Amino acid sequence: MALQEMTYRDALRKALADSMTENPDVIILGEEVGRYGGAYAVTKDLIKEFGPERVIDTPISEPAIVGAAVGAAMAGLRPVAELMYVDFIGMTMDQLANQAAKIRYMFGGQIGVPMVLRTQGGTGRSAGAQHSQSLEAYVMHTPGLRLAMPATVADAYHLLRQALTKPDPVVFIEHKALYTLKEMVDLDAPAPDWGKAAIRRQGRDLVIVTYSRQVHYVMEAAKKLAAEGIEATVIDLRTLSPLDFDTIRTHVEKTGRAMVVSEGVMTAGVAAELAARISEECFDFLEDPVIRVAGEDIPISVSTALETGSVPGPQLIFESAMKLLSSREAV
Amino acid sequence: MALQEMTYRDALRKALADSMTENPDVIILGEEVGRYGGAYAVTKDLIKEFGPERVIDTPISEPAIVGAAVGAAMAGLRPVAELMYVDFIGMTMDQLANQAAKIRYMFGGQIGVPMVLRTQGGTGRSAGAQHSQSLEAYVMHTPGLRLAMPATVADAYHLLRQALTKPDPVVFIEHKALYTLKEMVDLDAPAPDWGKAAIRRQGRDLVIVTYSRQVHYVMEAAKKLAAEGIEATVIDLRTLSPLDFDTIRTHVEKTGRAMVVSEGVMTAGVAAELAARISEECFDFLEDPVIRVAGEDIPISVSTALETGSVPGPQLIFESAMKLLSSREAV
Amino acid sequence: MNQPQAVHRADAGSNSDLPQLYRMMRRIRTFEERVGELFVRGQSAGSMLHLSIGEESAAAGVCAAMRDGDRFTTHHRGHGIFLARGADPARMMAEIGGKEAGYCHGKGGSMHIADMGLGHLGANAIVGGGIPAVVGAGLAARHHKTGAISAAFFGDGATGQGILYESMNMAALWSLPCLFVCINNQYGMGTRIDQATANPRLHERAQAFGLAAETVDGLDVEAVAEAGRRLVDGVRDGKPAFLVIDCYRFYGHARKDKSPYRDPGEEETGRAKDPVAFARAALIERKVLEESALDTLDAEVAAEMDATIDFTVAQHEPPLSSMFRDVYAPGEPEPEPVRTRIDRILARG
Amino acid sequence: MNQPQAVHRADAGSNSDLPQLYRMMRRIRTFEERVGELFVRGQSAGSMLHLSIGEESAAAGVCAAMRDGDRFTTHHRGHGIFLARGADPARMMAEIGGKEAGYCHGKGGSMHIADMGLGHLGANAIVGGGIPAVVGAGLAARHHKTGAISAAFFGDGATGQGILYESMNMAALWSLPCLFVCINNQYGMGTRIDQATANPRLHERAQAFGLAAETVDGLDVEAVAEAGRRLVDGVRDGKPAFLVIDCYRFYGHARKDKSPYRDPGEEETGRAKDPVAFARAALIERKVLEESALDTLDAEVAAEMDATIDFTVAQHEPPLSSMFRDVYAPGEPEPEPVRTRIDRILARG
Ligand SMILES: Cc1ncc(C[n+]2csc(CCOP(=O)(O)OP(=O)(O)O)c2C)c(N)n1
Ligand SMILES: Cc1ncc(C[n+]2csc(CCOP(=O)(O)OP(=O)(O)O)c2C)c(N)n1
Ligand SMILES: [Mg+2]
Ligand SMILES: [Mg+2]
Repeated sequence: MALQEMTYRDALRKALADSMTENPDVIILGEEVGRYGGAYAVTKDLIKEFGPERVIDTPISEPAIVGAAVGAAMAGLRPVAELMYVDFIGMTMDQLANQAAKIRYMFGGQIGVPMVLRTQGGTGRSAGAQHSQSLEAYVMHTPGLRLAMPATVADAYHLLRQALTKPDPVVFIEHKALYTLKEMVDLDAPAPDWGKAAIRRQGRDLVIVTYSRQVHYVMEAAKKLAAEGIEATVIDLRTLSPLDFDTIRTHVEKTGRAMVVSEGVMTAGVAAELAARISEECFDFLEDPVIRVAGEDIPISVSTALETGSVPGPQLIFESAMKLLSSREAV
Repeated sequence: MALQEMTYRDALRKALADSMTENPDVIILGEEVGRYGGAYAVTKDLIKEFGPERVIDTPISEPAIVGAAVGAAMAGLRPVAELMYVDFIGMTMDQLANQAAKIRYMFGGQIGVPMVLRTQGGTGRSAGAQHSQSLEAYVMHTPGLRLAMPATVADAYHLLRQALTKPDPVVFIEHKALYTLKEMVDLDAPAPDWGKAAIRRQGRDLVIVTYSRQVHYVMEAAKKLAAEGIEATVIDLRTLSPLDFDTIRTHVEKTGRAMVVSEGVMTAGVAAELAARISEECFDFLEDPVIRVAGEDIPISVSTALETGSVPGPQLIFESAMKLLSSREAV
Repeated sequence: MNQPQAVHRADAGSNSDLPQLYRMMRRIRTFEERVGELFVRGQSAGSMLHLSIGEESAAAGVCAAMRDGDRFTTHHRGHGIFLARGADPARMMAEIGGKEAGYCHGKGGSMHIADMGLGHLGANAIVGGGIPAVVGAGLAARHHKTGAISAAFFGDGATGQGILYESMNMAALWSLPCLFVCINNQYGMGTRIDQATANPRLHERAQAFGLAAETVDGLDVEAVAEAGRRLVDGVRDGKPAFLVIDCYRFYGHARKDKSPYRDPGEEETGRAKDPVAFARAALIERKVLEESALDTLDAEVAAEMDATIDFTVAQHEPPLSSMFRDVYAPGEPEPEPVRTRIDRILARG
Repeated sequence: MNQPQAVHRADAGSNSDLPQLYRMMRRIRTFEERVGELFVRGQSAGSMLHLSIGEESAAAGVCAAMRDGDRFTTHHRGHGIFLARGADPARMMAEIGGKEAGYCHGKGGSMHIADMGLGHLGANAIVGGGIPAVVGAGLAARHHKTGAISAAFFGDGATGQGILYESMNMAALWSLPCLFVCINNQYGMGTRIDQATANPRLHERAQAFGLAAETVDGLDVEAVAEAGRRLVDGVRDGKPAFLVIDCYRFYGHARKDKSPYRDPGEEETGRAKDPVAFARAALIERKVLEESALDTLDAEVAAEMDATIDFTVAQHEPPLSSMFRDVYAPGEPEPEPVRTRIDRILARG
């Protein structure tokens, strides 16, 4: 296949279809994944291609969907369980954290749980407090789980393909605002390594570490920063577990300044982990504190203005970087 | 009441009894809280004193227990829902995070959810991977919730009493290894302010920030450090939300070195938030990186040696502080 | 304490009164049509609008059996229920539009609307999420001896959620004044009820947990009201109950859904089971009201509902300054905005 | 893929064979007594040991209807079930002792024991936690056309958990080869079943979801085996089923619990319903085996189980170095120990 234009949604669908074709043990289960084609149309028409025994519409029973995926994975299938919104992960945390994540360890390494939990999160559709969250921190805080959050069309494809070969449970969080993202991709080109961050832009002045939709906001901000003479390195983590800290360290040591950007709520979130690590590991290289630009410590409103104001956007990222860089002179 | 010896468990029971006597709207609901007296005997005999309509034994239905407490709180009661182990919080995270935590905000401030979710966590009984966790980070990461984790007998009493007057949902996490802790207390003496950290020890060389059972381990380590000529300030946070960062800042600015100690898993946990904050806010005062001593990023084994090895203990805290302080010379 | 206050409701205390039931159903129908219009005009907050057209008899009928002080929660398709419990349609519409004049100051929207004064403990965007709250409200009613009931309204899809069974079990065990109302519109999104369970006779489940339970045909609002009254009488005496109202979701799941997964023939049959038209025909046939009187009534309702749009469009969104308000109670420590925090950290120089 | 391998089991294929059933029940009873001894000797890992004394017929009877390749999960009181599916009691005891020679290398213990070879997908310390896995295993069995069933064993207390109903609904909807086995020992900790539900006829719930369901008296292991066989035959054909075995928990909930919440009279009556004694008496009465032969059998079993203690006491705990192993699969990036990390950070100078 040559370079072609594709959406994030279609790349995900293609990843599922290719994996299902390749591995007859891959099945999909979740609410509306079959006839309806998925609430965000990611699984559209897969039921026609692979049949209702492999693309399984479930009742509205999130805990049992995840639990059934755990059992299916232990019994030799490669299930992809779909959670319509990551906001519903709360009801599944027992099956996810107490079962899926711990089974290999508790059982002394006898068996793993090679399942993928696909879901989507984030703001962007005024969907309100219970349909707009970014809850990846719950997952990152749970040993035994892997966590992938693609920002680009190519990564949507490759990370999902790779997740479906991994021996451990992978939580795969898409961003609802990215489904219509279109990019030119050549999916036959070699895939980047699983667990390796991508350098989306390189600069001498500061490092901005981010993932998922915020990658795009950060790139937008970086462009504006460049216009002001400030050059940022932008690191897209791609997976939060494994976490490619080596890449972060290398670049922060070069620039001496770092900012982390996450749509998730700031307190005890992913941004906290990243900021803490950079602060610890790059201590002697840092000229300024690591700045966290993250979701506000509040629920998301249905009101559009408040929704947008609750999470980082290009302007906040730009301004924060400007302040960070200008603080150099001040000190 | 004058000074008297009391256990953590008895202090909790007295807090419940005093609150129930004072406020007829306080009820308790949970598994085995009545006739059985609570899995850790905290609610022993309360059913005799207050009757089965106020001390309510429930079926084994964690999601609905928390959900019923939400409704009871909205309808004018002051429920104390008991979760036998914090490890079960996974099944209740939807009711806790999507309902209890967000209701005041989503409904535009019309009403709050003044409930207390009492539970206990931590290692110490070789109870295995699903009965030994420290999951406070999930709670701290959820806006709208308050979080109290008492380390001392007096705090067990006062924090629970205060939690039962608060307008917002409070998750109250006891430590299973502290129930038999005995201390001399005068519960009539004025209570410390809610939301204010306690300085358990003061020293010039470093600040150790911690909470819950680790306070005792840190105090033990601090004694050994003192024998080596190192004086640590020990801060017991008491509540993680609200978080008394002013106290932390004041002391870290004085010593220039900080360590945070938490039994919870390190990655994206409470220790990450504390380390990130100290690193950001005390940047110009820090002579060394903030050190995180936290639970390993692994599940807990039933094997005693592995269990103990999975979480911080006095020796690891002591050694880490020694290393931190000796790194001073090295630089 | 938060005791619901008394308000005037069109149908309160006049349960078997078909004209009143008809008026309420017409108000719901028209309101929902206006909600659709708000959406089309780009004035609704978000795309997640779930209309209850076709289900009016459930709201009007069951709510007619409730009284002041009773509490309830609803699912995401709850506009009609709230109206039937006395909501001000203008404030509802404003909330749906995400405006500050709305019931929740524009923070909640259609799926998170609530009003403590009317006993509305909240709509919910989590399927099944509002169900256990009525168990707690039932405990409170018993504790305070208010004689109130608490009712959970939800869809057939929520019968997939385990928390429903946990809640019913508790209500039965403790003999709480709780009513579980399952509005079976045959679909959860694109999934027909027989594609979601092997036994679609949903009330049998409640019976197995020890609740009084029945299914009623939603075409006839008087039958719904009658079943509601019968069960609510028992509920008030501590015999919790479960009522299924069979009906049909006339349109898509949410505003944008065109229901491609449904057979046009099926849709036609389904929409023919129109409780509003059925009640109108009965009123005429029984000579309770003449067609012209009904036309006048309908026009009155249309005017009332038109006004809600005008009202909403004229309102403003909540100010950005309200963003950090009401995370915690007034006077409690508040979250610090990210921007303030960054400024503070960098201002150290 | 992880397909259970074939092993020899005392009772496999000889379901109605009372001597075999008796032997298995006696093995379970004696094993549990030795577990108690391990605890008293301070050699068990932790205090959370739940003995299945009084419930032996459920394990022996139902498992007799299962065959090689079938999969199952158990609750926290699952020693007997695992034994009845062919477990090596020495490796079980070692696991209960937290020793490396145990089934899970001492990381799991009594409540997290598992063995893929025998199809044991795991015991569980979460009430109800292992139930949905059998739905997934059922999907796998159908997918791979193995003809295997998957069985979830759990207590009456687990009927409080919503996930049970979600799982049964799925199994029925998809006609999966799943068996749900509820061991009703009348208590969940200190709560008697009638204090946990208004309708203790638990099988009615499963019926309401469309499963075949019945209740059998656990006193008679042959009756249990018979019911098990009947239901399992249907299950294998895709008719999921629910079986309640009525029995009595002879002793406390866990080793330290003296059951002060139970009436001594009730306990006496309960313990009189002893499936092991009942089977023994039947064997003698029917002249299948003489008392002396049974004594010999019992002594053999005692010797077998004594050896498990000696074995366990002689074993060592897993080495500290195994702590970071098996969080993820071999070869995958591993967690970094806190100590290593601190050293690394401070070594920067
Ligand atoms: C816990 C949860 N799962 C899934 C969804 C997505 N969802 C919203 S409405 C709906 C269908 C609900 O069907 P039903 O309960 O019958 O209500 P109806 O829409 O028919 O009124 C689904 C699956 C959700 N909001 N919450
Ligand atoms: C989710 C969860 N809630 C509560 C507990 C505590 N607990 C352990 S066993 C038990 C009683 C279980 O009763 P039942 O299911 O009847 O099993 P039995 O102990 O009688 O065999 C309880 C409440 C738990 N382990 N998991
Ligand atoms: Mg429906
Ligand atoms: Mg039991």
